[in-house]
Amino acid sequence: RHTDRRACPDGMNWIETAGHCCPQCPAGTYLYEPCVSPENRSVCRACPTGTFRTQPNTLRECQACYECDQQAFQTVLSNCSATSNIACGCEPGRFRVCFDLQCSDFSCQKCQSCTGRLIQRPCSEEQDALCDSACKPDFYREGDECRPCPTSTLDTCGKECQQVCGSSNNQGSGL
Amino acid sequence: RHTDRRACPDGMNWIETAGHCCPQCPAGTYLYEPCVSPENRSVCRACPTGTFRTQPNTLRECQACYECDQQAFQTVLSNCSATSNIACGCEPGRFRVCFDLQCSDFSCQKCQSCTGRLIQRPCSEEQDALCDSACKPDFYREGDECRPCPTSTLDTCGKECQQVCGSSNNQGSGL
Amino acid sequence: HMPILQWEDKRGLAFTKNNLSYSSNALVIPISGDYYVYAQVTFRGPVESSHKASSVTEIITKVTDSYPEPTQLLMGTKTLSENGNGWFQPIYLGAVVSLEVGDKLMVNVSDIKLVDYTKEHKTFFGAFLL
Amino acid sequence: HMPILQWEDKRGLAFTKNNLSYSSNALVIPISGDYYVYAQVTFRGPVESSHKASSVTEIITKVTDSYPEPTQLLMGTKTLSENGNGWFQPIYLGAVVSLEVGDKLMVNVSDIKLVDYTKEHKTFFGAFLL
Amino acid sequence: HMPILQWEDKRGLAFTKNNLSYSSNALVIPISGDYYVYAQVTFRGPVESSHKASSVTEIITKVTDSYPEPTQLLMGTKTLSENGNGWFQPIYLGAVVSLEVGDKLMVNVSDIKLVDYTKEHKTFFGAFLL
Repeated sequence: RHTDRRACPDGMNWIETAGHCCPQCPAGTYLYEPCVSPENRSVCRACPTGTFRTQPNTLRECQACYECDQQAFQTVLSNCSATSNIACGCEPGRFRVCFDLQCSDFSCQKCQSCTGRLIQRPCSEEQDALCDSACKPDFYREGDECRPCPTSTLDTCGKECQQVCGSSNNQGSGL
Repeated sequence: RHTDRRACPDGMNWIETAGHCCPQCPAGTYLYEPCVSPENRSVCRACPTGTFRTQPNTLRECQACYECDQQAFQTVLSNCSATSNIACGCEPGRFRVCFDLQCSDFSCQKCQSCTGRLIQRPCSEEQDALCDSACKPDFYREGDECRPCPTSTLDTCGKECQQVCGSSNNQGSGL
Repeated sequence: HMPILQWEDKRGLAFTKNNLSYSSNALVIPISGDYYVYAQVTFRGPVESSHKASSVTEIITKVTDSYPEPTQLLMGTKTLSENGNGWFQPIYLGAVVSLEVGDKLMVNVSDIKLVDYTKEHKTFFGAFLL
Repeated sequence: HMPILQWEDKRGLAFTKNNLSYSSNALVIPISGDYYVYAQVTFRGPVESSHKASSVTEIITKVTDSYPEPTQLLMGTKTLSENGNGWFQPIYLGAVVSLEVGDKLMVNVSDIKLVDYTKEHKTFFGAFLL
Repeated sequence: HMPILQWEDKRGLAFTKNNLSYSSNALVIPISGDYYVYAQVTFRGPVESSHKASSVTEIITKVTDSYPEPTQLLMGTKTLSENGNGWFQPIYLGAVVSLEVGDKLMVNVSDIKLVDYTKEHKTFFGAFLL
């Protein structure tokens, strides 16, 4: 029963060296030896550690796992297994900055700390934290920073800090 | 009559595979088959579309035509023919910025528009327009721009615009 | 996936022989063995494309009937530090890979609009059996 | 000397054959002759390493019992003009060199911390007998 | 035309064999066939040359008795985004081309003053018959 070069039944692939179709090896394994005939089983072997195959196949080797880029503050989200590649994310306190649309390459940048502001959206794997534009009470604005209001009355006291300074010192602070 | 490897008469080239000189194929064609002997004709074939030869030759293929870089606003000045490569220029309103001395690679940049100035030299393929440094009458200078003088008298009126503003309104404009 | 480049396989410097054939954007491997596979893509910009590219990438990919997904064989990827004015640069890739008869080799790029396709000696792709 | 890169020689796309073997970070030449030797290293940064690199270098080196010092066969070296934000780029090298049986080939780099070792198709090294 | 580089063909790592010879700045092809031709030029600057280079170019060219003009086989060309301070970078080119006996291969560059000719492993040129 000589089938056409390409037209193997579902679940089987054409094996050139054998000259006939053979059953695919399941995900997580690779084709160690082709079947002796289409009715027989292919000899499949488990992917060696450090390699994987996510799909049924008749390939002679498994794909090498990627590694996470520790230098770039990446961490392992899920280890490489026989059936799945490693998945990398960012260390806590960092978020992903993608280099391309698929985000196959990314660097992990420090999340901005919303010191003195309310956090509109916390930092996550995908994006930086979003801080409130206004400063929290007991903080005053200096440039685009929010500084804690001085507790002692010696320092100058911005309008925002009135509540703190005001209550303890009324000398001409433009109140 | 065995001539030395190199010394073929004018209009003929040494053909290694034939072991003798053969007539050159004319521009626009290539050598399909060498002559059987120096007295006979070479078998020449026309360059296929998309290729060309500008000179008589005994080459086995013609050169592939270049293409104009549409993404970079280039246009076709003259199409590729059997005897000449394509010639590319810039779309109207753009001029050539050469990347190298031969200008084989160039980008097409927008011509500056001499709004409010006299054009000393119009924009051309080779170079940008040259604008007069002074503003045209009825225009006043603001930074390195020339703005049209306001027709209504409400707006401030620079010195250049006296002629227009002056005539219609004399209120303390420092006249 | 990234867009696949199309190639000229007959005119000018291009040629195929020893039944290494070219069809639907891919070199088709006639005999199993180790091949030196190479490709150069010259990228140039900026181009009025929608977004301002911050990097360019070239990948030589293998597609085979034995596996439902393409395999990335070789990748050259570079960030762009050009500041607005015209830029261009080549990325060359080449290495030995084991291929099976029927495997197809293709070249993918991050953005086709950034590829300089105008001259055959600036962007090219090939393979030979060792 | 510059640090020496270590390589995977069995898993994934990697392989050795015709007893061109890999041991202690080097390809070992089994028969004297002319080889086409090649390597690509993808560098990326910045990295919190001690100093801010201003260039990256990749060298293919030969070590032989007949001479106490390594010989630099091929070198690719490039200045970095990236201004602080993330950058990456490949350096490819390849050429024909005459080698003797027992010669060892290695790849040195200016700074190992700048090497992108995460994907086998971005950084690779090989040789074949002509 | 662009200036032509001159090459060392005997000393150090350089060699020619199988009567692929080198004369007047060119590799001379002894037998017709398909060759893998390659060259790397390391460029460096700035140099007190007349004009400030905004790009560097390397071209492998073929000259033949069958045609009065040189044919550009391979070209690597890159813009320079270096801002005044010292820079250096390699351009590597390689591909298979069909050549006839007697053809001459040469390497042209945009500006000879920008070529780093100081070390044989930084700038090199070669070819081998498949």
